[in-house]
Amino acid sequence: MAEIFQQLINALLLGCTYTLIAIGFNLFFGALNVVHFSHGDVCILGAFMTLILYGLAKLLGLVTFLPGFVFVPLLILTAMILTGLIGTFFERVVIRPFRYAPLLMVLVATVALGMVVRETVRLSFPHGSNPQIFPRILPQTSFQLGGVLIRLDSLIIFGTTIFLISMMFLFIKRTRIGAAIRAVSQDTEAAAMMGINIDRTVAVTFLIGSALGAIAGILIGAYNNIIRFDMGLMGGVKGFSAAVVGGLGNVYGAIIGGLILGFVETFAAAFIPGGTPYTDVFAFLVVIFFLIFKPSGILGEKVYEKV
Amino acid sequence: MKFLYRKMVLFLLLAVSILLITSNGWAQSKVVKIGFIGPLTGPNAAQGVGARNAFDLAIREANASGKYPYKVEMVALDDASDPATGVAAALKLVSDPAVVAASGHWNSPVALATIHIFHTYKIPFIVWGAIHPDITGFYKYPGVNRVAPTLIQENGPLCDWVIGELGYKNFSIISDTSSYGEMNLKAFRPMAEGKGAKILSVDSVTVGTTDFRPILTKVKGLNPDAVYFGGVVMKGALIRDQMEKVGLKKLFFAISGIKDDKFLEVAGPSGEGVVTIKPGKPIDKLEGGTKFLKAYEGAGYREPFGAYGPNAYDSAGIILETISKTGPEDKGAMAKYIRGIKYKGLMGETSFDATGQTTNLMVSRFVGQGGKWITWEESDYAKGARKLPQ
Amino acid sequence: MLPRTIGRAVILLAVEAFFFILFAAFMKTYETGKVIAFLLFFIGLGVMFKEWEKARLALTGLFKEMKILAGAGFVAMLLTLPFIFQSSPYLIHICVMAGLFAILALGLNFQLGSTNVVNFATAASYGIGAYASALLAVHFHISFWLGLLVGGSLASLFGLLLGIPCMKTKDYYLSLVTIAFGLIIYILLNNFSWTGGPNGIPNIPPPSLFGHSFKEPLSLFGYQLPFQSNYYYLIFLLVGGSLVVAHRLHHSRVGLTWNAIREDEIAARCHGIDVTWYKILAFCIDAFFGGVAGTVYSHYIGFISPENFAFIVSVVVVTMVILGGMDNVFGVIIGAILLTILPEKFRAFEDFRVLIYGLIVVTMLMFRPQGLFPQKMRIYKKES
Amino acid sequence: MIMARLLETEKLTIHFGGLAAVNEVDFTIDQGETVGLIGPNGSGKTTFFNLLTGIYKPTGGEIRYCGKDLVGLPTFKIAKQGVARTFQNNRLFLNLSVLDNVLIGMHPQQDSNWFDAIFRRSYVEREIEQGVEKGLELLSQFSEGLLTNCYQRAGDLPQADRRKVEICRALASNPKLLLLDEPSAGMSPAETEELMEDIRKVRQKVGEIGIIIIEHDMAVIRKVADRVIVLNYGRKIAEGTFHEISDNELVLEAYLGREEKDAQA
Repeated sequence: MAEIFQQLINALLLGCTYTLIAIGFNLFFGALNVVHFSHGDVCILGAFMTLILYGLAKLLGLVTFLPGFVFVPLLILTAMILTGLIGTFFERVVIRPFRYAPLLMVLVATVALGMVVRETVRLSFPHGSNPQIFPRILPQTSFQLGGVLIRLDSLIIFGTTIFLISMMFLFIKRTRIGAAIRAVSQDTEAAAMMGINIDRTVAVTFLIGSALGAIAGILIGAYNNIIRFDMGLMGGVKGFSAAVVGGLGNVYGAIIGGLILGFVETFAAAFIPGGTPYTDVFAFLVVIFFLIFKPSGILGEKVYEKV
Repeated sequence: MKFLYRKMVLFLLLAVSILLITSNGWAQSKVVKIGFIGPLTGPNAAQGVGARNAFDLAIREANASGKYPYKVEMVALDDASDPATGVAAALKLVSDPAVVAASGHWNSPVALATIHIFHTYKIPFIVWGAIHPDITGFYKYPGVNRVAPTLIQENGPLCDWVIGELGYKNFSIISDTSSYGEMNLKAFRPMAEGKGAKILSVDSVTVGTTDFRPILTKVKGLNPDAVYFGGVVMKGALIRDQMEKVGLKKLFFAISGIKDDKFLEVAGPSGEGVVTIKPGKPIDKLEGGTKFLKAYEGAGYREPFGAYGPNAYDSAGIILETISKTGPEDKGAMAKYIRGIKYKGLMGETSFDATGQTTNLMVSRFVGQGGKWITWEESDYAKGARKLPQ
Repeated sequence: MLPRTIGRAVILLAVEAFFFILFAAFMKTYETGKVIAFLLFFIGLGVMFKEWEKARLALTGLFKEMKILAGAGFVAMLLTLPFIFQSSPYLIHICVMAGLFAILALGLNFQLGSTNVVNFATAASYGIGAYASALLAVHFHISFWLGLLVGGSLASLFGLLLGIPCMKTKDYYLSLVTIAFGLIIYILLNNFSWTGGPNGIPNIPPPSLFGHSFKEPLSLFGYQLPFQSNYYYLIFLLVGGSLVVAHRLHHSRVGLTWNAIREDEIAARCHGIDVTWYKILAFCIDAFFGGVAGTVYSHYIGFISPENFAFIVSVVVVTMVILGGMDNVFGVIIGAILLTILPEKFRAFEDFRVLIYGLIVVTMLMFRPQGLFPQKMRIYKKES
Repeated sequence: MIMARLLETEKLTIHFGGLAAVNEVDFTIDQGETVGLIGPNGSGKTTFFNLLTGIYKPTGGEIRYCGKDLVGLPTFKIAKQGVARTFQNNRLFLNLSVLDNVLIGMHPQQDSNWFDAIFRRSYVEREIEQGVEKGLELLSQFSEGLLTNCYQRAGDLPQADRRKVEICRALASNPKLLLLDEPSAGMSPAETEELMEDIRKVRQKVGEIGIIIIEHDMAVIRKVADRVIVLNYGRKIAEGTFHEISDNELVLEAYLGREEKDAQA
């Protein structure tokens, strides 16, 4: 029984990262009807950004100067903002020019952009092809709870995810710019006619999505202690898959989709005999199943084509 | 006006390029080239670059010694751990008439794809890193030799040690789905079972996985004595680290794939008490080891020579000795000489059996202690001051 | 009249020979500096061709007038290539690989170029063809020539399988399916024991024809050509065949229908086009081409492992199609040749290869989405 | 002369979410008849076309075409049975030539497949030849300009010509029922005049064809439509000849609202 609980915790944490990535996909799809295939790479970029900032802080002596509970949030926040800006920059440079072009263009362009991001990261780090050691920024202690081992860093990761996702919902629900985002995702043309600055709204969407993605990257790094330049490819595909399973364009769907994928993978590894090498296969089969039988995802609405 | 300007630029461009193309390059003196292929880019670049540096060092030393009537040059090519790229690189080497011999590969799939080319073109080839048994044992090409022991040759002493001497009996195996992991699994399992051990579980993990908690949680439920890992540095370190995190406090052991300082760096405190073996003696205990270390440092390479540096260094040494004895012209004689060589190098005395496999099988035992790999005999664990996890 | 024709024919052949010699010299160049000089020279020629209208019109007129002679001369020169590269199997190897990728790119062009289906699973069909024929050859001693058909057909079957989810999905979703499919095939190849897992399949026998094994050097007109020449001529025939097939499909109801789907799916459906079937057809034909290329590759190298069929291969083929010119059969081949030869010429920059692929795609899409050689309108000859 | 019933709908309905975009519409058209479909913006005219062509699946009701049930058939099968249409904001295959556009229109009647394309070249070539001949003839009926520019990229044509090509493309399949969605949108009065002439020519040439035309320009409707049907909020509110309709109070009411809006704009 304890083992099942332990596996549940594993699944939950994996699901959290997928959710954070998937939210980005959903935000972008809502705002621009665009799937930003390099989003996974932007997320991992967030982790690398943290790595760089940590190195800088170490050089400046900030690591020892500031107490951990001040330094770590500050570090993560800076990395989030920087990654958000990079995401916005990508939108401006690579995605916006294709706004009125066939879908194929932006699709291939973002896949290629992902490649560029990955390779740039690889080439700019010494031994960039190898995994980079991620600083242990979270406390490493753990405690037992009824036979289940609970680690403090897992709790922090889980708590941060929930906190950030609820903050994002509040932002979208309660603020003016959040209302603009909702309006644009409902109907871009109508929103433009109502005087909403589309470009700015889209930029904000990418800022939020990429910043949340950065958190996903940082969590992956903190959880595994390493990051590798090409994690973004799989992360992106999985995040997009989670978004599709939950319902592309529906931000709540990201949570459900992320958790489903997390659970499928964890339990395939844990309970299917000989299943460990095939976890990704199971995850993808679930996605393909959804695409065939419920293409709009769990929470997505059926879209009628405009003719 | 603008048109004229454009035309002029164009004309200039054409003229310059014609000049450049027809210019005769640099004056060339008589050179003998020795090929090196390895993963200089890609995920295994650290291994490949280190080996290349060591290889280069041997050649530099040979040129400096003045024993050769011509300049020896290294042609280092990248296989990027990819068989297709490796094949192109091998073909590039055999197409160059100045290349007389070559050494290559850390990845077994790449070596398995390229040795046929060296065999076809009769270029003597020494494998410095790839450990798949078939490379020598199956093909038995007369011109292909290997200075690295195969997996099977490494797993044997490890089994003897962990099962026979340390007395662990119930194992869980985790291997990755790389060629290396797969072969380890195949070699270790029957060997361990033959020695009376029990295998409780076998899990393969795809290359690229970083979260092993589901598997380790499952393994924890089976309560093995020890976890055998078939794979290399990074993944090993991650698994070791996550074993601690899920509370699986058991012995972790593997063959030389994890014996790298990076392993202890990534694994952090959990690297304590990890047990592994490595062919050859530790570098500082080797005859000429300190000399090599000093020379390597003096040559100013940016990267460490890594786990396979000595192998590459000795491969270069073997090739160099051969061409000094047989001359660089007759490839058949070279191959014959290499097969019969008794080469005293960095790793001790290397000679090859009928399949081209090295007979130099000495292994050393290591244990992680205080963030360093310490030979077992000198460690606190052997002395009883520290205890391996039970 | 006759002397004039002969004169023009000589000029035409001379022009072709000039470019051919230039190409051969380029292939034989190894120093990075000279390679760059060559490239500058080619670019210069290209620009000149574009600027100097008189010469352009004269040349294109010449080639149009003597189409058959131009084609024959071109083919004849390509056939002599192994003789020129006789001492360098490496160069012939590059040509073989360029041909293989040309087949892959031609296949993908049916989808990416003609139909606007972004398929990132080229590596999967390539791999399935390679593994199918290799396994058959190793375990059942099926000959290469039969394996060519079986490999292609089996890959086609998988194309069909991949096409089924495409009945329900489009655009992004479809691309996700193809990416997922490619990754699944890669993982499975890596994990099944009967595919040799990560160790791959060694010892794939070379094809033989009339008792001549392709592993043996080829003796022609008293010349000893390296064994790669066997494959060079084989791949030459296959690329030629693929080109004819691609060209014929393009100039038929099928090609036109694919284009209609690319331009506007709904309008296409309203004109009686069974979009699903035509998309699946594109999947199958693409996969067949991939399977054929895979078969040749596995028997040529004699060893395959999953690494050969990773995601990056698919992206590289996509890059070739985009660079060459979507839906332009000749452009696609040139894209494939360029992107096979140039990385070999710039081996010193191997580390930047993938980055450069990525940059090529992004910049091409932004500034020249139609590729180096844009597709032209179909012109129907009408006797009048 | 009694013409056969071509198409008939009964209580045809579709809901988008809670909204009934087309609500229990009964509709008939006979061979050789031209029916005008009018109504204010958003009254469900185009949705009605989308239902007839199978792009949307109706939530209720029936469609009978030549005695057969069309509900649930995929779009391409409906098209193959001779229902051709044009689109409100015209959907030409922009990157293909004018002639290619028309050739694609002939898709339902041609039958060469991939095998023929690769191995039976002469068959395919004959098919193309016949197609080209027919396509050129069709184009020449509409305008000489299109004929001479038949290799031009369709996307480079002016709006009026695009409409014409689209109608040509629809006619290329020898349809029994032609659905025209606002053919005069974006045209000048002179061009509209020309268009009406073209439609009349089509009528004369292929006598038994049925045409349903959506139009906002009442002049067009008055000239070409034998019968007019008025939709408002997805419901049929009136039916009859143009004169009958123009006196109908419901129709005036529906349109007055629209006129007010026009005045504001």
